[in-house]
Amino acid sequence: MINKQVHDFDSALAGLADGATIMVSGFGAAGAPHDLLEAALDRGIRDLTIISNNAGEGDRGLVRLMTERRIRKVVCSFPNSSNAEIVKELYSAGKLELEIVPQGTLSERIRAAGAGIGGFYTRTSVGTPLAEGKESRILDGEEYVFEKPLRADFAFVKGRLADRWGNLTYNKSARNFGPSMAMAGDITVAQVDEVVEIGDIDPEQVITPGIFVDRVIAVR
Amino acid sequence: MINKQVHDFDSALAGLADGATIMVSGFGAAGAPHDLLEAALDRGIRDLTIISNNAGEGDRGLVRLMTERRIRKVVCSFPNSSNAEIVKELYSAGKLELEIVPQGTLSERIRAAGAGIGGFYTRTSVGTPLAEGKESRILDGEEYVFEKPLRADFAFVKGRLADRWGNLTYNKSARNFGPSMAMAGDITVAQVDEVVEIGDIDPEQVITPGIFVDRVIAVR
Amino acid sequence: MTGLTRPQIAWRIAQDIPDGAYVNLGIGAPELVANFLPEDREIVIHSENGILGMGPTPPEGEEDFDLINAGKKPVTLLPGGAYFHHTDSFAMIRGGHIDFCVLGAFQVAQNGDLANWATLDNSRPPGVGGAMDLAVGADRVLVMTDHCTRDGAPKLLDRCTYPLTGLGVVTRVYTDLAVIDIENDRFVVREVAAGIDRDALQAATGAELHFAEDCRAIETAPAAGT
Amino acid sequence: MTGLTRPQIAWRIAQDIPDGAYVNLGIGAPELVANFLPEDREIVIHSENGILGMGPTPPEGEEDFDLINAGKKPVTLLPGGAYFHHTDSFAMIRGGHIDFCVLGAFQVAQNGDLANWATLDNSRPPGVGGAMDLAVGADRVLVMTDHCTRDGAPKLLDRCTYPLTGLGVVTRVYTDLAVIDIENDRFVVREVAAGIDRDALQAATGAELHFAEDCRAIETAPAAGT
Repeated sequence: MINKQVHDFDSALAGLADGATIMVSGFGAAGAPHDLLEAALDRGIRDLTIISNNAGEGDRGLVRLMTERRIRKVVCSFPNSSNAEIVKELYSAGKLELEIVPQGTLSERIRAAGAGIGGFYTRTSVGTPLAEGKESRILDGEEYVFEKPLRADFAFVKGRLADRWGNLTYNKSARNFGPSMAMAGDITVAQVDEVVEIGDIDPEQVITPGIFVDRVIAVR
Repeated sequence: MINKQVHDFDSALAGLADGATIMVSGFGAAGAPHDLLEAALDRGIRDLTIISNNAGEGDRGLVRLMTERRIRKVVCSFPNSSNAEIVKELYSAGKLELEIVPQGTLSERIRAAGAGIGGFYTRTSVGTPLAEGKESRILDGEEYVFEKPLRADFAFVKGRLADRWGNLTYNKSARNFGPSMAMAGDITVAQVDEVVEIGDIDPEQVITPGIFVDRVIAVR
Repeated sequence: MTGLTRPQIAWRIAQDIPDGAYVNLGIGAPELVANFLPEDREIVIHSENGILGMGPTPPEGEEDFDLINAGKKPVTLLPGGAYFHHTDSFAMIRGGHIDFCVLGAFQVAQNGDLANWATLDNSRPPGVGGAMDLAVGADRVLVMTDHCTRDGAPKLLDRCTYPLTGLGVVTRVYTDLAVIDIENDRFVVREVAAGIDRDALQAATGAELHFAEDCRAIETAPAAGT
Repeated sequence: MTGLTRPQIAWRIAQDIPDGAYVNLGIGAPELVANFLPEDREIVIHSENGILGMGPTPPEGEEDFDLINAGKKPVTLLPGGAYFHHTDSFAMIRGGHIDFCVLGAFQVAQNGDLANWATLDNSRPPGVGGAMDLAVGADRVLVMTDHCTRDGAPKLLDRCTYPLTGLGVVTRVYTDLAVIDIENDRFVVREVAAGIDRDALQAATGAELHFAEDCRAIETAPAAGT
């Protein structure tokens, strides 16, 4: 029998080790799996590489890990946040490595890892500092930049509903990076509002099919 | 006001000319927009390049266009069908050009065109005749083949519900190529079972957002 | 030199968005454009975090923090709207499906180059967000900006000195002083704010201006400007 | 030489699919494997046309021709199943998310090369379908095939002569005569059908066979084989 639901954070995070690369869903606070991040914090995990659109916002999740100096590097599109000065502080002090990736390229690179794409060409960032050091190529008369897939040891995503097969739905714009990150984590852990019976999620409405999800934990 | 619904096939096919490239959704008969294809047939359109998973099946749609010699070339993964000997006949007689593309590569190339990707690397077809003449590249120690996007003048897709903004849902496995093709046609025309009022489709359940759809026609 | 207020610029931009357009409005001042879209047009607003058909700010107390815009402020969804994931959302942008985007700018060059994500100040971490994707992906890239910086330095230049967002992408610039098209690597002034003379406008600009033959005053809404 | 029936081969393959596995079954004979999956295991069947959790053939009269398998035959969906579009479906395959696929073969080589989509006969148009995607994408590629062609020619060879589907991808071959692993570019025989002797098996094979130390008889189900 398949039962991906776990009932405690030790099970949800089994195998997570210092130095891991973690994808973290969310756009600002919407869709951010704060509880999984804080469980990692509580377990003393450190030296993390985080792949996330933002580098933290508010006072939960990534910001707490950042404050506790558990994060070595962040791959993101937009690290600044009006209410998370810690990113700026650590960056200015040279205590945080940042890799800035255009938002669409970030998302596409994550999807590429999940879809078995070895790399792709995009027009985004052509001629800008973010294309420096990257291969460029003329295709059909237009210049493109080569981008590589972005995978992770763990993907932490936040859904609305799940079932024991790991099927997920999301809530409104909190969907954001969840579906692509779920594809790209070696181990994908979903924090959801509620775990429902198998068959309760309409098969037409499954957004992330369970094949991409390894563990599900309900957090209220 | 946005109203993508049209009420006759002349409006649905406006601008379709001889020599056009048309993407045709469907996997076998499921999701095949037979009525749009037959409307093109009735209007005398010829010399078509068809991008479709199959080259026709049964006795409707593509098979009728094929029988009437309106199709010059088919880009597909699987041209054979137990009940459409016409493909074999024309091919054997040198009267039909075929480009065989692995199914996943076909779908990914279509998506790439819709998503602004200039090309991508896949492991599919490495070392096979279908990779002949294509650039190959070692990435992270594995060999990949370079594939280019695949666009079309028109995309014909078949949905279940639509609204006047062009939002679409699909029915079960008839979804197949519809969502990716809708992104890759210069003009995307959806044949649907029913056009409903704006707002009647749950925004969480829209599979193809209207931005990808130009015209909608209800066919019962 | 007093030109248009930000709401007036936003109103002016809104007049250029046709019925049926798909539009992405950048974070900050460009968001104001949504308030002035003509009521007889149906315009679909795209938000890169996975929304089409974005509606206005909800009444206080009815905010849903899972329904936010790219600026992370609560919004609503119009009937006909849809949610989708981030990669699909950027496929819309990068695949050329967005008709217009309105972006802010640090600098715009006469060749259409845009600089709007980083300055030469390295003390703050740079953040690019979706700006580079929008710059290359949207059919038309409209810039909404003050004509000069707070210090009075021109923002419209012969070439950008800040790190670029996109090359040759801007099609039209709306400032507090003028509406300026970019055509053949030149700034072509279409409209000038009331009370601004051409010499003053040129003095406030870091590149040569070309005045269209039919150059006229920028229209403002009777009720806007507050 | 009479070996296993197709249902017996299918039953044998089914025993190797563990609880919780995601499996894609190729068109034709491999579809039979679904009939023999042990009832105490929950195995999720993927169909490349956009289905996870595919269930058995529906009762006559209850077919829905919008719910078909890769062979275009009506199927059903189990509770927990999901629909998705083709590109997502192949992302599952190509992205390495499918644990097992079972494919038919024209030829398999001792180095794991697979030929199952085209012959040297050019009168029929070739069709590849999803075979090349499955060959490179699935974690383990199992082949289900007769040991020899109808004409008695061996299908397990030192190298394939037909156009390839994938290079070095096959991990295990199940035939009517034997269960054979591919290890270090060699055919290693794990199990042999009852009544087949090693010399006869070698004679029916176009490459050198290596017999595992614990090589034994292929197990068959008491009730299978009809």
